[in-house]
Amino acid sequence: MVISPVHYIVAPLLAAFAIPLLSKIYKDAARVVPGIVLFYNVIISFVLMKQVLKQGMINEVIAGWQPPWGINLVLTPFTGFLAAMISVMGFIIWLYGFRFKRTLKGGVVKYYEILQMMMIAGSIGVIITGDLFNMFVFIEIVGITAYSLTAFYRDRNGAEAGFKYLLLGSLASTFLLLAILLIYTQTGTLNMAQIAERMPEVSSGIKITALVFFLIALGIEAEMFPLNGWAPDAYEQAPSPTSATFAAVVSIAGVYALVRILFTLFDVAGVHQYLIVMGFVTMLVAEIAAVSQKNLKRMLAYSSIGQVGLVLIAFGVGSPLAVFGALFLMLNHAVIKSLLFMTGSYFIYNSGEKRLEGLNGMHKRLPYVSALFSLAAFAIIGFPPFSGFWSKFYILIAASDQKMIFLIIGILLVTIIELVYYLRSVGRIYFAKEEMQDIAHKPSVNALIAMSFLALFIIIIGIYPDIITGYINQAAAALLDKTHYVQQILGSK
Amino acid sequence: MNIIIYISIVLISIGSFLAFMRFVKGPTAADRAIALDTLSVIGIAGLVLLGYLFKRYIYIDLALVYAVLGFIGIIVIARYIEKAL
Amino acid sequence: MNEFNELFIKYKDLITLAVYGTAIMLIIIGLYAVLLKKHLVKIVIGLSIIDAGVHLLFVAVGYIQTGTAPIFSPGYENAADKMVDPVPQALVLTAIVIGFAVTALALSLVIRLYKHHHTANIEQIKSLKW
Amino acid sequence: MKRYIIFLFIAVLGWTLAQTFRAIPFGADRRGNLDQPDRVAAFYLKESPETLQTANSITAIVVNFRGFDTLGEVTVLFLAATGLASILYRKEEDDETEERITLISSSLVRTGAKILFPLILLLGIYVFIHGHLTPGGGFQGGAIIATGFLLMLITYKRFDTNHNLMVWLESLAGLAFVATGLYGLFTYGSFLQNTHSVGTLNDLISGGLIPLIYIFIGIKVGTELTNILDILLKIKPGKQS
Amino acid sequence: MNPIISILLILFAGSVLAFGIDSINRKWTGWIAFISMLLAALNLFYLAQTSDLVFSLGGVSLKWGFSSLRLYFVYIILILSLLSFLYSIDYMKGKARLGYFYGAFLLTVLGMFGVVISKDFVSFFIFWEIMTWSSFLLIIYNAYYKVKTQGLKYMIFSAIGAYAMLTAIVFIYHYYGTFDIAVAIKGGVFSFENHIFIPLFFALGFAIKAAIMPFHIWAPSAYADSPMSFTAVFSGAMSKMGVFGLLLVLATYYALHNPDAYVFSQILAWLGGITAAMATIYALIQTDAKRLLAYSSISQLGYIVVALSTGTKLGVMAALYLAVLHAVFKGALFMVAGAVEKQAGTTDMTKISGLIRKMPWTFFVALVSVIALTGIPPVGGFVGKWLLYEALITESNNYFLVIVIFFSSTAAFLYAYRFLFGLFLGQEEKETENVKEAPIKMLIPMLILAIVAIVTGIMPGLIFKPAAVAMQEIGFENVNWQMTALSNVWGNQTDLSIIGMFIAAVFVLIFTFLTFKGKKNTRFVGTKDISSSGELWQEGENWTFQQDFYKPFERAAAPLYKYKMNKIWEDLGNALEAFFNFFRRIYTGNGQTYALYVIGFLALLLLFKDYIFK
Amino acid sequence: MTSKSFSTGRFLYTFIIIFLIWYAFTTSLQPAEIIVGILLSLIVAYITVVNFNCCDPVLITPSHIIYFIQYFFVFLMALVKANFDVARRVVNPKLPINPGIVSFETKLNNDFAKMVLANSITLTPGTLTIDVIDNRFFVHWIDVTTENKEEIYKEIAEPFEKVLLKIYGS
Amino acid sequence: MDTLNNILTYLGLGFVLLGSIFLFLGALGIYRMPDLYNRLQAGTKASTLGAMSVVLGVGLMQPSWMIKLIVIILFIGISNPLSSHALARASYRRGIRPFFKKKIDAYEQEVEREKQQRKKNQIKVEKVKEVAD
Ligand code: NA
Ligand code: NA
Repeated sequence: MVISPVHYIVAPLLAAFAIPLLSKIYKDAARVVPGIVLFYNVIISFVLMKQVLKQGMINEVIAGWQPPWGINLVLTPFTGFLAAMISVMGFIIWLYGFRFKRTLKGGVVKYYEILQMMMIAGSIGVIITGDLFNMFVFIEIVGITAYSLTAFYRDRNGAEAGFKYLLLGSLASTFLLLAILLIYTQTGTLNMAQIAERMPEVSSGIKITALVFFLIALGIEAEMFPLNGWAPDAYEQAPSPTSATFAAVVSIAGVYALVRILFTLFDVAGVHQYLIVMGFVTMLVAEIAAVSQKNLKRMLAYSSIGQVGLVLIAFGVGSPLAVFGALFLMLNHAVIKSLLFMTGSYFIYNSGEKRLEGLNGMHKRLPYVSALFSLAAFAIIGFPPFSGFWSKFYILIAASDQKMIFLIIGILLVTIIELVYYLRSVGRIYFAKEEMQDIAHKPSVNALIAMSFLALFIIIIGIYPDIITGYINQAAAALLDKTHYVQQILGSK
Repeated sequence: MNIIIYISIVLISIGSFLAFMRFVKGPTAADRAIALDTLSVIGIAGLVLLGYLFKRYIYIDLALVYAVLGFIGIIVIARYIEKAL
Repeated sequence: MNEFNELFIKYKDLITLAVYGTAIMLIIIGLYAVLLKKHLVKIVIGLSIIDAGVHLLFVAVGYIQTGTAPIFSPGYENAADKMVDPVPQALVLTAIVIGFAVTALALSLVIRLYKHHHTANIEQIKSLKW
Repeated sequence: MKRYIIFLFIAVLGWTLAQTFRAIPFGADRRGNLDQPDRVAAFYLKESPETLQTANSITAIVVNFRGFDTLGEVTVLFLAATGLASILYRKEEDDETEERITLISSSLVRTGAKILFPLILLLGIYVFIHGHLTPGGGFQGGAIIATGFLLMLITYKRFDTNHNLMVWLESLAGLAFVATGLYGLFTYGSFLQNTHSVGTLNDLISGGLIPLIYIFIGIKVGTELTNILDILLKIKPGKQS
Repeated sequence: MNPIISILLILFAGSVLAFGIDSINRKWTGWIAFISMLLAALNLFYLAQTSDLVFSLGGVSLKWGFSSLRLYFVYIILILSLLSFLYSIDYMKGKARLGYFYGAFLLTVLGMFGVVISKDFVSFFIFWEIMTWSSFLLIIYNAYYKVKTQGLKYMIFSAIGAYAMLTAIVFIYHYYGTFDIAVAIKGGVFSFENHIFIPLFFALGFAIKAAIMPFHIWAPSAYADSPMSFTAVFSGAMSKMGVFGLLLVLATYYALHNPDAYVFSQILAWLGGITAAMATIYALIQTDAKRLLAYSSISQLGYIVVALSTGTKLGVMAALYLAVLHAVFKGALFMVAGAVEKQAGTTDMTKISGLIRKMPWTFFVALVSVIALTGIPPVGGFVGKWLLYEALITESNNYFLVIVIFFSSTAAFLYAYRFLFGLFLGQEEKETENVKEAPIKMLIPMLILAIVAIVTGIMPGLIFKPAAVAMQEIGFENVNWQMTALSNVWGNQTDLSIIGMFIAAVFVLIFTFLTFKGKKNTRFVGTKDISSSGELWQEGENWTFQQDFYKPFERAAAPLYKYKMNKIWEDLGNALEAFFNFFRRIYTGNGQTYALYVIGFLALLLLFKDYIFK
Repeated sequence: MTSKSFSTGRFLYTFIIIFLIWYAFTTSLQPAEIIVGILLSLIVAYITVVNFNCCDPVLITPSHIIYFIQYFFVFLMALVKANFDVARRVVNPKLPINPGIVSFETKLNNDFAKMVLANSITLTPGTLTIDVIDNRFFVHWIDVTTENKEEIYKEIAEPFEKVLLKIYGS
Repeated sequence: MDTLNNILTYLGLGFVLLGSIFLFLGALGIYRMPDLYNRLQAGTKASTLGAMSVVLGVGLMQPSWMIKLIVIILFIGISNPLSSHALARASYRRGIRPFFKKKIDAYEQEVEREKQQRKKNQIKVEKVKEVAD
């Protein structure tokens, strides 16, 4: 059996459709099967990545119609890298949550697992599809699952968060559809490579209107200010593995969609400045909101938005090194923020307190988790020798190449805000007065493995980033080389 | 010969406009539902007529589906008005 | 059929205005509801109306003058040149289903919210803020 | 004040849309060259009757050319049903199982519904089986089937949709859809690729795998929508959770 | 193995081990840490003949290695740390989170060591940051309860400094295409005509680490509230990282004698002078010995900066000499404070006194260190100060600074005396009846430091030797030195021992006179026994001598105390926080408002789309 | 309720009717269509046979067919009359009206028959079936001329019911 | 054959015209009638007949479509009066009373009685709940 990118989608789909049946036969099918599927995705990620790096690109056609006539799945070093990253993160998050979900009653686990798995599959779909409308469909898959998962817990305010998410998500799909429509009328195609090829012929009025619609729609998905009202609520209310998934998977897919469309489809001036400005505003506002948060998960949520802002800035700077930094940051963000949500969840679980007070003195009850949280906090601030340092470093270097000294200073000043609240939390964990002395809910083995894996990644990449920089470099190059992308896909026409 | 069809279409159009006006005016949900009901019946007739005009049999299928959906829609609305959903 | 063609050419602007105008008006009305109505259900209805407007735009854009449905049914086997663009229609079919799915989900959330907050007024449902 | 600002915003959007669509004339032919297709529309109009022998070119697009979208769309619906169930599921302790004080529906409508129900089911099936010949299709057919069930559900409060059977049908239909895709992948090397023996245009047996897939979609959509309706109707708003 | 690698590995492994072992057996934690530190320090014997390590990391070429200047600082770091770790074993006994403490401590040492051996800016920054955050972990070790924000203050200032540096580093790479420090300096990165912000930003980073005013806000409580064994290293060695950095930056100035740089070094010199003076004034009014020492430490760093910025041979030598001496006596003093704290339970000078009988050895160390601090011969501090005066007077003709420095030296005598008197002399208190001498493991490092202070005072050449070699590296050739003398600009030898002997003799006379004169009139009464006045003593009306040690001076300097830089920074922080708190209300919680943001933003983009996207 | 148990006869009957509808949908005699139609009709018949009770097999006799036709004409006459009546009213709304809701009892027992009667009433002049509870019909009458139950029955229902009774019995 | 066709066509056209007039009148009735029940009265009848007539007319003009059109006619015949009835019933139960010159309302008691019955059931349910708590 030849492994091809469509497996990324088909395997989870088969599982999703089969789980309702399987769980009639085997009670725990809903918990186990997604793990198998997600692990399968991890394996094919590596197989495919190897292939991609050898061949330069995998272009899989669906239903036998060559692009631009049919839908195609494209695995470049860029999309392959992101897909692999999401797969790995998806599996780790599953592993983390494997036992956690025992606390959920009966049949609900089934829903949760299906949605969670499909959210990851949908995000991969967003990334690997080469077709604009198909991307919309996958964005909707991610959206639907995300709304549902946000509202998953009924004793919280999940429904409220879910509704806000849905409200903005629906506006996003509206404008996405409008943009796709405008593009379709002008180019007569939905294949992104061909659109890219034909874009120069499109009149600038329609092009820019479409661009604005794209920016709004994908800005909502990518959590760009002021379109991100949904994000803090959703991150806060979702079950913790899902919050981690939002940070590690969904926001990555959102940023990908934005970047893919801006970099491949449009050749409009001003986009880069727009990204820099909006990215910076996003980061600034998010960190400002985060620093005065009283609620742990909400704080982490704002922090996530801030990170995405920085990613957008990096993409806005646009040089190969900047894109490299952006990708590296995406990876780091995925890993570190997941770890923060995972560990944070145990603090909440143990203290029964969603506010920051819940962290107080946690090092006594959960020494290992506390250390991991602190590690992740340091890493996300960008302290060396943790992985987070390198991404920030590269972005700054890239910005300096464009002589953007104020941007650099701005980023670093915002980092100081970030530093304040993360270090405050670490201080709380180790030194604030602890009140409760009852038995600790220690993390289960699977969760420990998942979290330790992430921590190990943070340290190893921090100390020796060269393990990963080669891949990221190729990924960045693949994103920026538009002509190659177009030629590779349409060449076989 | 087609002139009669056109006259019919005009009549139907005016009719649907009137029904639409009732839909806008209300005043109660039931009034709007009646207007919708009438519109859907007019729609069935209109679809069949258009099918004849364009000589396309496929419109008949549409009319049939439209009839079913319109009817069930009204029943649902009725149940809603009754506060029985 | 020629009469139609003539009619279409004669009133082209008017027809354009009617079709696009309706679609854009639907979007505007829907947005109005989304932004100003306080009742959750009305907001959801607003979203559906926006959807309807967008879908209408899709279908309208695919239309060609005096075109017919792109179905090669008996008698129309070779009438490709008279057929409207099938692509927007196919796309809109997908979009409609997705829109339906989202609406269903939205309504379920509204039900949850109503049970939780005992109100459907969006201004009173903001326990998550800042 | 706020109201006027909103009006202004919406007006800007409306105005821009109007300006933009003025440049996209209504009724203009944008399908491209029908003989040597340069745009997808022309390509589909050419290939759908020729290569796929599918009368309804929209169906050809939905099920074959862009079948992957449709798989996604089916998935969206499936996920919406799942999400709905997860949001509105009834815990045992919720105790909404008490004797529901329902308003009994009109006896006339009940009689009518009984008679119309098979007719509507049949119509739905007809619509999706002829999806490649008529304007119908899996989604439309499925929706009609679901409305049939809706009619029964709202007129007979205790109407049982046979949830178990629904789950089986839904899952199997979904699996069959994916399996058909995989058949293409393993046989011809491309997911969802159509078979070579596609039949004769406008026959029931035409379009190769298209009708088969549309049957799966029809069943899946029908059962899913029914499920959604079932869940929504059995939840009574107004009680505290 | 290359000693650099082995030191780094040992320190890192020790850190992890100490952290892990703590949950198994708390008794071993300190020993494990000490042994790792010892193993690391043993590598000092191999350092001199080490070749550079060059390797690539993350696409950046890194270079680690030694030079005479680096070795000079490595010795300070490793030896002081080693002593401190030995001291810690008993000092930290019975405290919580030992693994945390030792783990972070070893990482801090690792960071300092790394900073010094880095020959490229990237590793320099990396180790700088490791040093900063690991020391942060130690600062909050005690401070979190008292003042939650103290640790943060340190971190915020450090981050500002570090990020200023990072900005500069990034631009060095942009303009000069290299991260190599030597190459960059040769290329003139720190010359002041090309890109002024590069040296400026670097200097900011180092000035913050050296707690130069007005960036010193973090320092008093960071020094005073950390565990004393750490503060000894913190104040003694880590603040020298700022000195080390400033040396790198100023090396360009030294080499080029760039006239533009004159302004820069003048500013630096004045900041240093003000720091020296102001910190001394603040030190005077402290009632807590630890805080007194903290301010003293800030003030001493001020001297060093002044010395550095003279840019003359004598000045730089003074700085290097003072750097060692400061590490020695301030390390010893903080250890003394730690010993007192450990044994007596407090370092509040109004609560304890007369410990001289209980802790004689500790008193001896304190005495020697105070003598060094105030610059009284024959102990080392005198040499440093003399060199500094000579540099200021003879080489840079900056008489006003001389006055400032002279004033603060004199005032330093006052607070040093208060420290001695407050803790060790005077009437014994009831509270301290059961106090015993510090354990031997604490005494040994203190005594070693005291001896070093004396030896280097008598034979400053011990320090002149490596310092002279180090100075060659930054452009000062031919520094002639003898065991007790150093050549000044005119080539004359200043024989420090003769001058020292003379001054020492004078001081001994005065001290003896004062002591005996004081003894005659002393009536032994409990410090709080004021029943004779016929009034009931009330809290808050403490008129004891200890409380108002320098009351008249305080009154005189009242306007100076009113002006609190701390408050300005705090107000700024509060204003920012208030603004943030207000600003985040844009997330109103109303979904409709969010939708409105979307549409409003859309409308704005649509309106200005042609301007934004040309 | 009249839901009856499964019987082969009923099943066959239902199957035939459903297949006829299928044929009406497809109007095609292609073997594929027929085969598929038969299969589907079997399935749908199987699903719905329990509920499908409009017309029991026993009802199909020649006389019944005649009655059906008779009913059709009676209904058609009433319908045409009704529509002219409505037309009159719409054009001239000043027409004296006296609306009210009246009730009468039917002799019909069959649900389907009751529905046919109700629909017929709804489609005839000035009357609208509002509800049927057991045997009692409630009719909105646009011009109430009498409140006597017998007369109401005569006025509104009798022409239809006479025929229906012949088909369905009481 | 042609004549038959012609006759059928003209007949069909007649039906179509008649039907559309009825549809128009029905809609007019909907628009003009003063209250809900009268609108129902006006709307249902005219529009049902109108639609049936138009469909029949097309069937006559296009005999090959006739079979399916008959299905439509039958469906309209069953469904339309039912939906009118359902709307009327629902509105009445919702509390919308018809316009009366002189109140003749045999249905009111019935609805009231049912309401009382429901209330009684509700109380019963609540009582059961109390015990359960
Ligand atoms: Na969405
Ligand atoms: Na939508």
